[in-house]
Amino acid sequence: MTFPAIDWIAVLPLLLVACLGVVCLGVGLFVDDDEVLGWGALVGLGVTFITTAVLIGQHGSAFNGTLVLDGYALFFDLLILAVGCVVVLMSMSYVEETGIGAGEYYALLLFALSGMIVMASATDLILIFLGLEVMSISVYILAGAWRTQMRSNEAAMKYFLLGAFATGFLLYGIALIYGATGATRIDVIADKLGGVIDRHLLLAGVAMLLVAFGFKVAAVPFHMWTPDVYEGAPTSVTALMAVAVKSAGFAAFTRVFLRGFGGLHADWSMLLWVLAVATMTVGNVLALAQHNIKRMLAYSSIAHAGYILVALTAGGPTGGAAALFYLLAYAGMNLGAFGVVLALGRRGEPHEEIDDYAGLGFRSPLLGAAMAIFMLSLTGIPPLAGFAGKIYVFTAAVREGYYALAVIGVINSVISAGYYVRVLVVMFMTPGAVDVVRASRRPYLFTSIVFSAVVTVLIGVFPAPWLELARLSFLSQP
Amino acid sequence: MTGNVLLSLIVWTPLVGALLVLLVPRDQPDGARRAAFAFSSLTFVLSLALWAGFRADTADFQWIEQGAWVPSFGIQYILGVDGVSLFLVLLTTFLTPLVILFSFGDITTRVKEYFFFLLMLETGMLGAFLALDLFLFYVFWELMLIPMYFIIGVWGGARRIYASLKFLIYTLAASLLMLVAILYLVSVHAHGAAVTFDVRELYGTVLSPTEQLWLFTAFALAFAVKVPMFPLHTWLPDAHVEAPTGGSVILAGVLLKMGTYGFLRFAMPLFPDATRAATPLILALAVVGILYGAAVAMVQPDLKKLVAYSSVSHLGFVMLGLFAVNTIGVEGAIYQMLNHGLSTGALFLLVGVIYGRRHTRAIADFGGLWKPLPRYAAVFLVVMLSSIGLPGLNGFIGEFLILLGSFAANRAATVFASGGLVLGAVYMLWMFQRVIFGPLRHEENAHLQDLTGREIAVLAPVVAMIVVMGVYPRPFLRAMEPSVKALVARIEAHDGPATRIAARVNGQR
Amino acid sequence: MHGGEIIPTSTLWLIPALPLAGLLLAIVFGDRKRLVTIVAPGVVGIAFAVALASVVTLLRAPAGARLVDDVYPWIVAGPFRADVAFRVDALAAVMVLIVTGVGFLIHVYSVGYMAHDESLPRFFAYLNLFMFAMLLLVLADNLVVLFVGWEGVGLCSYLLIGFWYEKDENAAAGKKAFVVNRIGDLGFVLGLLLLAWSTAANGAISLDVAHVEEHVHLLAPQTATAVALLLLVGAAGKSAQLPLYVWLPDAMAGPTPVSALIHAATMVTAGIYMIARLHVVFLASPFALEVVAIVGAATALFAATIALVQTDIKKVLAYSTVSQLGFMVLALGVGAFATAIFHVMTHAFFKALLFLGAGSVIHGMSGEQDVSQMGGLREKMPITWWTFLVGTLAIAGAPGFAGFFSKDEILAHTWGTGHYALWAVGAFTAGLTAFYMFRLLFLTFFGELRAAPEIAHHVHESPPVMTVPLVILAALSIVGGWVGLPEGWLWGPAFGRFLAPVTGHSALGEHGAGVETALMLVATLLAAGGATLAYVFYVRMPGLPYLLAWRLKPVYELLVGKYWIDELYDAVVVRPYVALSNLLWRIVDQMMIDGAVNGVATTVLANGQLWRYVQDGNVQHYALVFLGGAIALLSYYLVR
Amino acid sequence: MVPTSWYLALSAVLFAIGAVGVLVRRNIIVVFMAIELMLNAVNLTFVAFARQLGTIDGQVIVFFVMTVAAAEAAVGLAIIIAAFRNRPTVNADELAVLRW
Repeated sequence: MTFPAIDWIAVLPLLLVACLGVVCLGVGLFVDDDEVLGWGALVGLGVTFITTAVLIGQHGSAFNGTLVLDGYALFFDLLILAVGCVVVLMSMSYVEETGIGAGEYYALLLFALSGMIVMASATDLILIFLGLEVMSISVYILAGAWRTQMRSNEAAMKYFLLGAFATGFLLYGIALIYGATGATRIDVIADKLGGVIDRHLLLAGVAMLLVAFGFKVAAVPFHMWTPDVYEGAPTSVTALMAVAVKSAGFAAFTRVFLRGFGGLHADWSMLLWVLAVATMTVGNVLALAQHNIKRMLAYSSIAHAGYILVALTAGGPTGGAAALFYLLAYAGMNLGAFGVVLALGRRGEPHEEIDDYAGLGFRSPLLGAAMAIFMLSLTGIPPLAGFAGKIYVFTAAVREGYYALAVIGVINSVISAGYYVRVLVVMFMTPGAVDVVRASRRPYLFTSIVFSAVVTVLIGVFPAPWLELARLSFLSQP
Repeated sequence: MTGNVLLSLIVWTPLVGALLVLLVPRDQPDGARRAAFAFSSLTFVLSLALWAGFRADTADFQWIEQGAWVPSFGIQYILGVDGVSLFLVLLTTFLTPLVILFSFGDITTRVKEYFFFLLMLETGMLGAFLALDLFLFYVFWELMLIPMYFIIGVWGGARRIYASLKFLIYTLAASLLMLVAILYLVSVHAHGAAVTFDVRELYGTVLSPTEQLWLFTAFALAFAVKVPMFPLHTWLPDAHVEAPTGGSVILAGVLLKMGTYGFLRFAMPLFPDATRAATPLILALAVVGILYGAAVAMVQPDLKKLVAYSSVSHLGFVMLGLFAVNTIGVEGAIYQMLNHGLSTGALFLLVGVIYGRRHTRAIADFGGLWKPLPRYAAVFLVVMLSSIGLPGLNGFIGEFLILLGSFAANRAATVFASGGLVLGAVYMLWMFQRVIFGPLRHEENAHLQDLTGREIAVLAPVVAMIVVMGVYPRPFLRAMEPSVKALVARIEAHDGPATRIAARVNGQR
Repeated sequence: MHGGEIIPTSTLWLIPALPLAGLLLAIVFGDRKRLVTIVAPGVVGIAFAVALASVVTLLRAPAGARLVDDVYPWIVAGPFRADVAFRVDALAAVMVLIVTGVGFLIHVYSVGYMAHDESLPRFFAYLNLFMFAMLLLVLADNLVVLFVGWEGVGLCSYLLIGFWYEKDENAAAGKKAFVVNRIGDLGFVLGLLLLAWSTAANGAISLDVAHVEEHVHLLAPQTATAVALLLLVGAAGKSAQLPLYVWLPDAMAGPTPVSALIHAATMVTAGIYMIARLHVVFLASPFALEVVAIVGAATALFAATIALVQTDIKKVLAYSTVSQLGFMVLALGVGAFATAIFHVMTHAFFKALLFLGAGSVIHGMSGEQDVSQMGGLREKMPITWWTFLVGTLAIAGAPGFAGFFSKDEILAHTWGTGHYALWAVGAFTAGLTAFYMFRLLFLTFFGELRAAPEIAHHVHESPPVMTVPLVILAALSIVGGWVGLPEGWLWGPAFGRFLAPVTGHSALGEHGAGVETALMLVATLLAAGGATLAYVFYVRMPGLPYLLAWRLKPVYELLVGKYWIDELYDAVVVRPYVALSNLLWRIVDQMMIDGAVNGVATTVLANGQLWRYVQDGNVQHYALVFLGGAIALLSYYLVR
Repeated sequence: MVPTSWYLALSAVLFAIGAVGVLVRRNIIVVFMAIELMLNAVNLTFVAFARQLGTIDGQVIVFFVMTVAAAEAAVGLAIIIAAFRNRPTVNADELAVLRW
């Protein structure tokens, strides 16, 4: 029996993370010290990150070309791994305080990351499906990881039910496309689009995929789960969902639609246009009405998905690069925001109401300044990462002639200022008394917040290299 | 031309100061105050060096610094100064130390944060005036919003949150539309040319009339909100009333000029055809603003609101001058920007003085202040007279040139606008009468302290400038003339109004 | 008339600069009263000397020459240029001497009058500032500089009227003066703008007097009319003509020396001076000149009728001033520019005298201004009485006194240019003038003192520092008119000849000396009649006025109520404007505009609140929405 | 021979039934079963297409799907049990703490 030739380089990041997860799970059975496990996961992820970074510039493919290592995959691998590192940092004290089983927590986190890496690297719909499921199933459990909390259970339940429901659509979509083109490989599909095929079948499949991906990235109207799940899940998991899961979702979404269905752009751009507008608007308008900061951030993440959809609607290399860059910028600021949410909580008192932030800005200047940076960046104020991201997204839209979309986008930015700035109002302009656990007692968490803040400023002030990275990564798809 | 760093020094010195101020220990507010004052003064000195080295014989940008920032998008770091921006920069660097000095006594809580934001604001303003790259300009433009937002929101009055939020959202909304327009403009310019945000290159962009109109509208909205032009002005009274004195001074003194400066530097020369097409509308709004602002100012019970509405009126004059699109009118408009910065800034300082003593700004709470506060009253008198454009003081030069310029461009508008001269006198004098003249109506005003040494140190330079600029405007006008001429020439086509005027002036009748 | 030799000089700037220096000293040494009382009149005295020297230089030069002092380029913007430059030609020479001369006397007088006021330094600071502005106005070689002085005097007027700011009425009167003047200035500025653009030539826009005179031919007839009428509005504001005269009576709230200097002798004549200065523009528009004449005559009559029944000594003089200014404007309107200036001069003498005399009376009466409280002051204040009598005779046009010649010349020109109706108005007004002035004289100085005993007890003659200026002015009120005798008498109209190079010879009709003598006779008779009537009413039969007032009640009340013009303006302009402003603020600004702004925000927020309830927590509802979306996407492809 | 379209129609109907089941059933376990029905409907489609196209891919995919469905079932039931421990109900309506 002969194995098909495997380019080990192509699967190296995946392999490392997956193995790390297994090790974690195993060690977790015997080691009780949460911090050791956390450090293990962190170091492992760090090593993987470095190893992956070394691979930059390499190309490889495995499993009959269904899994590739191109710049695009590397971009997302690195992004996901970095996010993973930060989330682990954030989880260290949180896991301990909430009593979540550290072994399975980190293991599931790593499995989820490995699923994401598959999604980023896969060039076959089936592999994307597998990656997505590996990721999703892990995250379902993570969402319910705080087993004693009813809210956590409910979040897991809702996420699971709707996720499984969406899986049905994803599969149906794959099936229809398979039926129409006879292939599941993205490049093959792209090649066959011009040929004689059943367009109805194909387009129905495209629509189904749109539904499924829309669910994963929380696009309206497939977003309903997001606020509930984000609110109910443990905060560190919410951060993971808001950043990493969304990035992975967009990784697959972008590759499939811009690379695979690029030839059908005229057919799906209108739909995506509507989705983008709806997503931005609903996300922002509903975020205005929230009192719980996690729920507010959930709607905010919906809105940001909308901005990225604008980039996808624009399509082409510009749109693709803009989407990639936006995800990068979004990762830093959003992780940071969740970090601050974590920092405000303490054992038994989550302090998740926005009003709990009253007076925080001057009582805890570091947290205040960091949160201000994140909120302003999310609003899109220069010279922060969020602004750079929006600029490139709207540039893409304008270049491709989607002026109305750009205008609606900026109007949405204005609306978003309403709720982001409200956090600043509460933090800096109203008196309050919620005490914050000292930074020295949560060194990892604060490290992650400062790191996110630095990245947010850095990307904003010097966007050029990151932008170039995003552009080249997008173009490197085979 | 690259190699000098003076402009960068001017722009970034305040920000460096801001960061250093943050490092001052919290229990040493005096240290923060002195550091802030030192850095802003240093900036002023640097800007004086800029003036000293400024060549008044060319319309070109000077002291240019240019470097790549985001090369793939054609975004560069370009700073440069010309006769239009020179004095606005000086105005900014002149007012900021004074405001900081004034705030020594005015701000007692969260001192270092206040100065941090104030200095950050200065960097934003200076950058916006000096940026020649549209993107860079936009970055500075929005960078100004945040510190101002905090200054109003944290150190402001009772309704500060409402006011600051309104300020932020309003200006953000308008400027984001401009952002889309900028992106569009750049993308059009990129057809057949390297993509760039360099405004000097973008001036030459060929646009269809429809495109011009749309883009002009977007730019004009952003700037009109900032000016603020009627009917986009309602954020201003709220912001002014709630802001602390220093915030009001900077807001009125410099920030409002951003709008008019934006029109002159960007909206008008980038879209000359649209400018001409929109001129009647803008002139109409300017005139309405002048009269409306004056009328509404008259019935305000709150001193700061009165001054705020007076700004609406004054800035209407500036718009009138700008859209006269001739050398006289535009020079008058620029001059009036400086005048307004000084006189309205000083008015807010003066209001701040008595607010600090009495914790009220209601006109009805004062009256007969001349007796207890003779020095204060005298300064107030001069400033008020400057504000109503008394000849011999700075305000007159600006208003006269504006009217002279706009008279050639649009007589009807000028005639209506000149009504503002009367209405302006009405509300100012009435206010002065109720605050300074008359009997002492309130016992608690009888023993108010007259201007302190520090307050005199803040107000004296302003009053001196008010007089100097009224008596000897030559150095200012001479330095701005070449740049203004070049801008006017850029805005007008061959059949433009200014050309017709030139023909008439040259005696071809 | 342009042309003539230009004599460059570099001393003219001193004339306005000296009072300015006085102002600065008064500010710096504000706490040293003695010093201020020496410096303030001193600088004006020196200014008078410098002015005199300049005028002497001018007199030595050939006729039509002018001294010019180009100080520095002031406003230079594009094609527009305005220099700070001064000129002394015949017209300016007359004015500068009046201003510095009378000004000096009044400064001296004020040292006594204001001696007990704690704000004396402030008073002199204002007064010096006024002198500076007024001299700027009369010496300006450029209309923009002239405008600086023009508004500057308005400012000083505002400050001095409101000098005793603690009384609300004073402050309000000051404000009213400034605002009404501003309305006039508005016309002036617009006139200047139109003039500037209409006379633009050779790539230059200029408001230099010489430039305007040189290029006045560029004015199209309608343009000339427009410019002239706009300038008239300016003059009407400053010189208190219909319909903008309303501020002047209220301006009497200021200290009396101020009323004498600003509101009688100098500032209010600025409008006359300005029209004379720009007479070439008015000559280009006969229609505008006609309007000027009518406004002047109407104002003269109108104000005189009000003066008939006023009881406040200063109010009477104020309306008298308005009326006399009307005469001057009438003179301008009939093209007798030199005559107008002549009357400006004589009026400066006798009206300053009258005001200072009134001031002396008020001073002696411990601040009482109501003539119904006076009477019989002849014995107690002899110098004041005699000088006041001279002033009254001068204004009434008693033969030989200053007012006689100037008023006669005005009426002669009015008749001579065919304005018979206006002549009749003028002559009648002359009669009224005599009546109300003598009424004032009799009520003040004849009969029994009607004041309360404690005031009566204090009545005293004023100190020499006040009476000396009275005497000097009285002398001038007698001889001041002799420089302008009718044609054929001794040296004839020397004054007119002196001014002729600037203002031109006015076109006096060809009607021989006989007609002029006859006219003179008629006017004199009317004045005598007025004076006699006053004597009958107020000395012989003091009950008669009351009877008349009772019988002609409506007319009497109309006059006492000053035709209710103030009330009319209040109802038609002031109140509606305030109401409109409130409406604009509360309804338009706050409700509509700001309501719209906030409405947008509120709508968005409300939508957020509303739609969040769709998120009801039921997972199956979520799935329903999801499915709906999926079906929608699918149907997009299936349906299209 | 039965045409492919019939299979497709059948699977579409099954999918629809599953979807409706998700919407209307109150018992979470039944809802979950309805989802399983949807997945199996898709499987039918895969097989039908594989047969039509003459490739084996579709058949193989079905195995993947079945495996994943099994994993999901395990996790799903675990979640349901965990939730049941905190709150003894399997009624979907009652899982509505998180809302608005």
